[in-house]
Amino acid sequence: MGTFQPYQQALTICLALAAVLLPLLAFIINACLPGRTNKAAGWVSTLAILLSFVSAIIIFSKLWNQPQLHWQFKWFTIGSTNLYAGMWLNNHSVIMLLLVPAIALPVHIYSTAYMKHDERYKRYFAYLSLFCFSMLALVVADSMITFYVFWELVGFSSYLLIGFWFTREKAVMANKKAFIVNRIGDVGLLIAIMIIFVQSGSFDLNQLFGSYGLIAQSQTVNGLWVGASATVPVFWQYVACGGVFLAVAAKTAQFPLHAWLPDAMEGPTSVSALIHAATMVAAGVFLLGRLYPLFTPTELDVLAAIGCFTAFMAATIALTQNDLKRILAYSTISQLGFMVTGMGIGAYASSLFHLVTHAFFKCLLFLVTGIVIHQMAHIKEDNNLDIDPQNILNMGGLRKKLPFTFMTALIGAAALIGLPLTSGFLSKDGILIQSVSWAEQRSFWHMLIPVGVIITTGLTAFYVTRLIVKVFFGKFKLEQFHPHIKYHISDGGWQYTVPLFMLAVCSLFPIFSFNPFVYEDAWVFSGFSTETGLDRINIFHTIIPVGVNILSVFVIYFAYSVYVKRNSWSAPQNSFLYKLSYNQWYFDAFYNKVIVGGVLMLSRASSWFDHKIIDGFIHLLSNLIIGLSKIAAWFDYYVIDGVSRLLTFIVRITSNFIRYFQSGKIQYYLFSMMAVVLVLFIYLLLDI
Amino acid sequence: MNILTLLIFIPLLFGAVIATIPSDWRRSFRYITLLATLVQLAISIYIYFNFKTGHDFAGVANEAQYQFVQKLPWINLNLGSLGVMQIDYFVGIDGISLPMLVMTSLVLVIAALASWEIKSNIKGFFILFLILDMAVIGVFCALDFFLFYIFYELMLLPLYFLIGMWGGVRREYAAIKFFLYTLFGSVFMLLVMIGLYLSVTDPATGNHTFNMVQMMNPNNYGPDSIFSVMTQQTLFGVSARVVGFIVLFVAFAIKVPVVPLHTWLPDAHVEAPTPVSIILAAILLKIGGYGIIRFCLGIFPDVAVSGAFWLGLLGVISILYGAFNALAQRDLKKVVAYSSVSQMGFVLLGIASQTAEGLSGAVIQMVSHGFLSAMLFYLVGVVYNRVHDRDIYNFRGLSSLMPKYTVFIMIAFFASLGLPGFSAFIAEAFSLAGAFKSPSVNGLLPYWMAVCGAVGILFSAAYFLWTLQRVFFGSLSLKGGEIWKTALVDLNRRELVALIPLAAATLILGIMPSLVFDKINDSVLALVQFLQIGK
Amino acid sequence: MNLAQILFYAMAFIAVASALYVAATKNLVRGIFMFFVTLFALAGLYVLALADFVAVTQIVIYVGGILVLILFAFMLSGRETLNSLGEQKDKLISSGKIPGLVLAVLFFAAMVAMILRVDADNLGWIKQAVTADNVIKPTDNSINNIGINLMTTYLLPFEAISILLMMALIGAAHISRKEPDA
Amino acid sequence: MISLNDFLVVGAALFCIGLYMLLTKRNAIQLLIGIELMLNAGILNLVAFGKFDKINNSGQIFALFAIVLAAATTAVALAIILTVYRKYKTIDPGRVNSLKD
Repeated sequence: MGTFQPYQQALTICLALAAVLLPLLAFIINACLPGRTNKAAGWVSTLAILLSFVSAIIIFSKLWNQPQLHWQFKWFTIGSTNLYAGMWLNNHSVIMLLLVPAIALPVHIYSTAYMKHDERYKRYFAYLSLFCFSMLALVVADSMITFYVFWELVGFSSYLLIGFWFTREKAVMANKKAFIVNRIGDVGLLIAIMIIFVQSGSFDLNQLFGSYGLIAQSQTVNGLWVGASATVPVFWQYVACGGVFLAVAAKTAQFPLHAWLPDAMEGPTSVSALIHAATMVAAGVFLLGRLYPLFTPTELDVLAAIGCFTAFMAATIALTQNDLKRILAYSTISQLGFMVTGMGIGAYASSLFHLVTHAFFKCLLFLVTGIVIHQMAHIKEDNNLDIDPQNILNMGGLRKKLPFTFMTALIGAAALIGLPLTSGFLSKDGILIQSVSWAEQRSFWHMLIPVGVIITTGLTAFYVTRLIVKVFFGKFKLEQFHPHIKYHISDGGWQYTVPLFMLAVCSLFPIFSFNPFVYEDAWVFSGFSTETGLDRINIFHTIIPVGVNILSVFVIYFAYSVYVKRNSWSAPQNSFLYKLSYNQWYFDAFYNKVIVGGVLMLSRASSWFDHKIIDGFIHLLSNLIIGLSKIAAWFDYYVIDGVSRLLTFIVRITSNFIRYFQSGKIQYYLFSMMAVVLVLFIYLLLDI
Repeated sequence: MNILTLLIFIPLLFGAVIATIPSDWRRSFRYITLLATLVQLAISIYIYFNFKTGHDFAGVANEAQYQFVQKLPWINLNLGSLGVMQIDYFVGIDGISLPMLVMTSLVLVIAALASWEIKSNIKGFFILFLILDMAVIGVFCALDFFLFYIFYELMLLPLYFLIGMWGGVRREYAAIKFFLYTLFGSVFMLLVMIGLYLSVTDPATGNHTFNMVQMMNPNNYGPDSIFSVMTQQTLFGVSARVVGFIVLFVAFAIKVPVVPLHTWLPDAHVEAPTPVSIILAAILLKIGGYGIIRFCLGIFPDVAVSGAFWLGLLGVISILYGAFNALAQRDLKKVVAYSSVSQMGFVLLGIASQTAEGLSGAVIQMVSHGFLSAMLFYLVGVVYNRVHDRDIYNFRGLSSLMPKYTVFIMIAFFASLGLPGFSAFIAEAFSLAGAFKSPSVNGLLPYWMAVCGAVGILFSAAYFLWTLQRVFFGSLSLKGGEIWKTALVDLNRRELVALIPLAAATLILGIMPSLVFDKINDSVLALVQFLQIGK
Repeated sequence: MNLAQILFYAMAFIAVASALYVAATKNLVRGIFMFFVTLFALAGLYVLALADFVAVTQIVIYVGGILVLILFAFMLSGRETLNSLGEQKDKLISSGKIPGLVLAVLFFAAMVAMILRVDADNLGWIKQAVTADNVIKPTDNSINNIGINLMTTYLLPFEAISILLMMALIGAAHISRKEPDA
Repeated sequence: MISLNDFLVVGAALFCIGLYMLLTKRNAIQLLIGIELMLNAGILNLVAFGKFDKINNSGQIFALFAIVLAAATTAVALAIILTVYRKYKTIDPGRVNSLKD
């Protein structure tokens, strides 16, 4: 093997490069392709992601649970600092490298059908490829700078895709909001990167956060954070963590920066499935995983609390929403909250495991949603109805019309609730069990987190059931409202069914573990063998899954009875809690009023300041100078010039007088001559 | 023939050609000017590739390390007891001037292309344009303070006329404001220049000298001279060197522009015709930054170190204040103008940090902003030329009408707001890196300054995205109705030719910043070292 | 008062009055003819001053030569002058002429004053001439004496005058010839 | 006996009338007449004083010279007037102002 290894490594690196760069190539090809709706674009992108997927599988098979591979080249030198770009392939990135194309491939296939009639078909795939490239590059990036580069590029491509239908006012507002909120996170991340760079003198993730990296070695002494390169006050360590947290909160839509994600549903549904459910939003969790050593225990507690709160809050909001995609968006926020909580409590592996499983089943649910919305939109167009195709109040009974879709939706929903035999059960269990055992070792208040998580699980079961029931069970409401409508809808062609099937399979347990009940057996979990300091306490492993699942089943039944049988308890629509939930806890209103309004007011104030004070001062100055110069001019004109003008006046008068005699008229000359003679005469007369 | 001299005076040559050609051949003027700028670009690229790097070619305070030097005695007056007045024609470049030179040459080509829109008094316009061209190149090359000052002043006059004669509605107001502001700066600079001249003696000849490189050496100052480093003379109770530094700084800060000396910029930009806007934003502003590095830091390193906090503070204020103002504007050109204020704040912040990262970041930010502001002003000019309106509220949904245009405006906007992959990102990131590094390396700037600078990036996203959403997206609706709809045609070939190089330049620099960093690193390191010694 | 005195005053009055008329009139033709009268009156005064020869010469040259010349010139430059004949509306003394009038009157006053002051009859050399009987008597025939004096005592001025006359004639002829289309 | 003063006064009167004409007239011919009047006034004085020089007859002879000169003057002046008229189509000396600076 000895001599063979470098060759093997080089091959792996080439494959990884190919996996990352193929979508970029597709983007470039698509950008250059002629025609707006060139159908070739879809296949170029799909082929690229397929090849990328294949290479990812090969890499995965080579590197999973193998020694990490770090490859880099010098990007540039600034001053005396060298900046490298490269790839850091360990379990962490390899699983993501596999996950991203695995999700993206079905979405690409799905999109070829879903976007078929769009007038900017080509551009859609170009953007999609750009996103895939950025996402893949993000997961393998080995330097904080390149990480940041792709961190922002995924945000940018998400911006492009949210606002894909840029003639819709709401879409454009949404993508602006998404980008700006993400920018807040980016700024936080940038600050964090810079502080870490100052403290440790490096941008290299492996060097910093690898095993026994620089950050792990740095200590806090006497309120100072001692690093390899410099010592900074420990306050700035908090700031760095805060920055990272902001970045995570922005990308994974955690409180308080979660508000952009529901709005981002204005983009095409396939985009929501890929970016806003499965991959990009998970990047925050991925970031947490990469920078894990940075956080101190206190900071992790805060993280857990915020994740838990987000999960709970989003779940309560999801209870009452009527927009199909918004429900799923809040569900995503809630599930991401789980992952962040997992990170916070040190359930690092479970958190990443949940990330992976969630990616599949949430993507599946979104694609299902996409089909449903598509069909509703067809009905709307065919019958010229003025309805919102995403409103679940118009749906119902679709299980007979879309049987295959219904089946896959059920699997997805089960996984989301965390019912046994699904992947969701495995990953969610991990977080639940570990949170309980984590809280047990700590104070009473820490118990709030597992309690919150369990309550949220119950709420999840409720809103998922509500969703499924409203969409697929009962009577088709639209038909009840508009009895005369005609429609014929179906699951759609293979471009729809194949992706759904792929994702549905991936949402079941066998893909991850042969034992459907013990999450520790899952290969993804065991791949992240971190010392969480949590011993396995068997009692929890029995009680909690059983208890939670009983709770879930009970809730499901309750919801089913409420929405299908309609036998009891209709939601009190005027209560405060309902309103709070329906209006999404008034976050948007608050942000619009306080933050956006504040910034706008500040900007107006500074503009006023600029215009009135600074320019005013300049004008005052210039007026002063003009005044002074006017006085000087007056003085000059009337006093200094006055003297000279008086002189010239006199001269002019005299000369005019004299000139009068020089008129060229001979008689005047004669006259003056004679006058002089006369004067002489008179003089003589008087003198003698 | 020295290649720098050639580079400087080629526009003048072409200007003379235009001056001798009869006015009837008006169409040829543009092509002659374009040819002049292209020749210049070719020369500057040649210089770029022949520029030697390495520790021995760092330049900064070492006269022997400058490259492409030409030094000719120019004015040599024997003043009897006052000694010999010695002014040299002394040009040369080091790593800091090189990127400016190349950037300027490229931007001038674009400005020449943008001059197609000029319809009246073409001959005068192009002659002034070429004089301006000569002056800006000269400013970046001059190593003799006197020569520098001549080029610096020579630059103002054509600009005044270019704004005042070919500008918009309030052009006279803007031109006079611009002229007074910059004149105010340069008049005091003249005093400092004379003071420096009387303080510094050339060790080789024993005469007073205007040689800038000699001025950087503290040993060359006479013991009782006003700016002497050893015997800190005072002026009105303040250290004379501090006064000198402040005066020079104000002169260049007006150019940069630094808040609160920036209000000429929005007016001048708004009123100036597109090519002049491009030159103003892309080149003139850089002269400010370049001057601060070369003069304020080079000649007064001690004051620069002790005053770094205030420089940084001004930089941060510029960043945030410019961004807030940009957010409140409704004139497209004003948005861009204030964004320039904001982005040039990063330059000042980077310079103030006095770290290798910060200074490199500042230099590349100047280059990057050169390309981007040229692009932005060109793009705004395109719409303005079509319908003579720039009010943000009068447009909506332009992207469905002008798709190519929207692509370029998106590139320009996102590049300006620091999207990675474009040059501005590298520039802003490393200006900030320098600012972050400063507290622990040299203790000049506090951390919060860097944090505030980083927040500026957020607001730049806000105003650009707001503009983008308001003007380009949404459903099409224009104030001018159908007339505008037919007037607003997409980019034509000439405009594409002008925009593509700029977009390419900013993209290439974003991906391969080494193109700049490799050339400037030695100079930047030498400068940092020089500052530490000077402290 | 004897006849000579009466004649003198009459002649003087005629001369002065006609001269005044010449000066006052706008009508050039009448002016010229009135000037004729003035010249005759002057010739009469010369006679009274006992200079018969001068009087005759006056009549011959002035009346026969100069006046005819003037008339001739008037005819040649006729159109303008004839046009101006029609413009007789002006007042006798227009404002433009007041300075000239004043000057002339003052001059006259000054001269009369001078004459009175000098009192020519009692000048030294006049008295000498009277006492030396160097005075022309009305009965004398002085023409003979003038001829002799002219050819002896005043020969040089006489020749000079003749040359001058010739020059004037040639010059006048030269000036007044038609220029060859220059 | 006619006193010398009488002659001188008449001469002075004629002289002043000539002077007046010379100053005010707008016609070259009238100016010429004015000049002639003044000359005649002078001649009158010469003649009047010439009475007291019986031997040399200086007064009368110079009076003769003056008459001849006047004739010459008139001839030249008229020639000039005609030329001026041809050139300027006027004989008003006020309008012939090429002498003006």
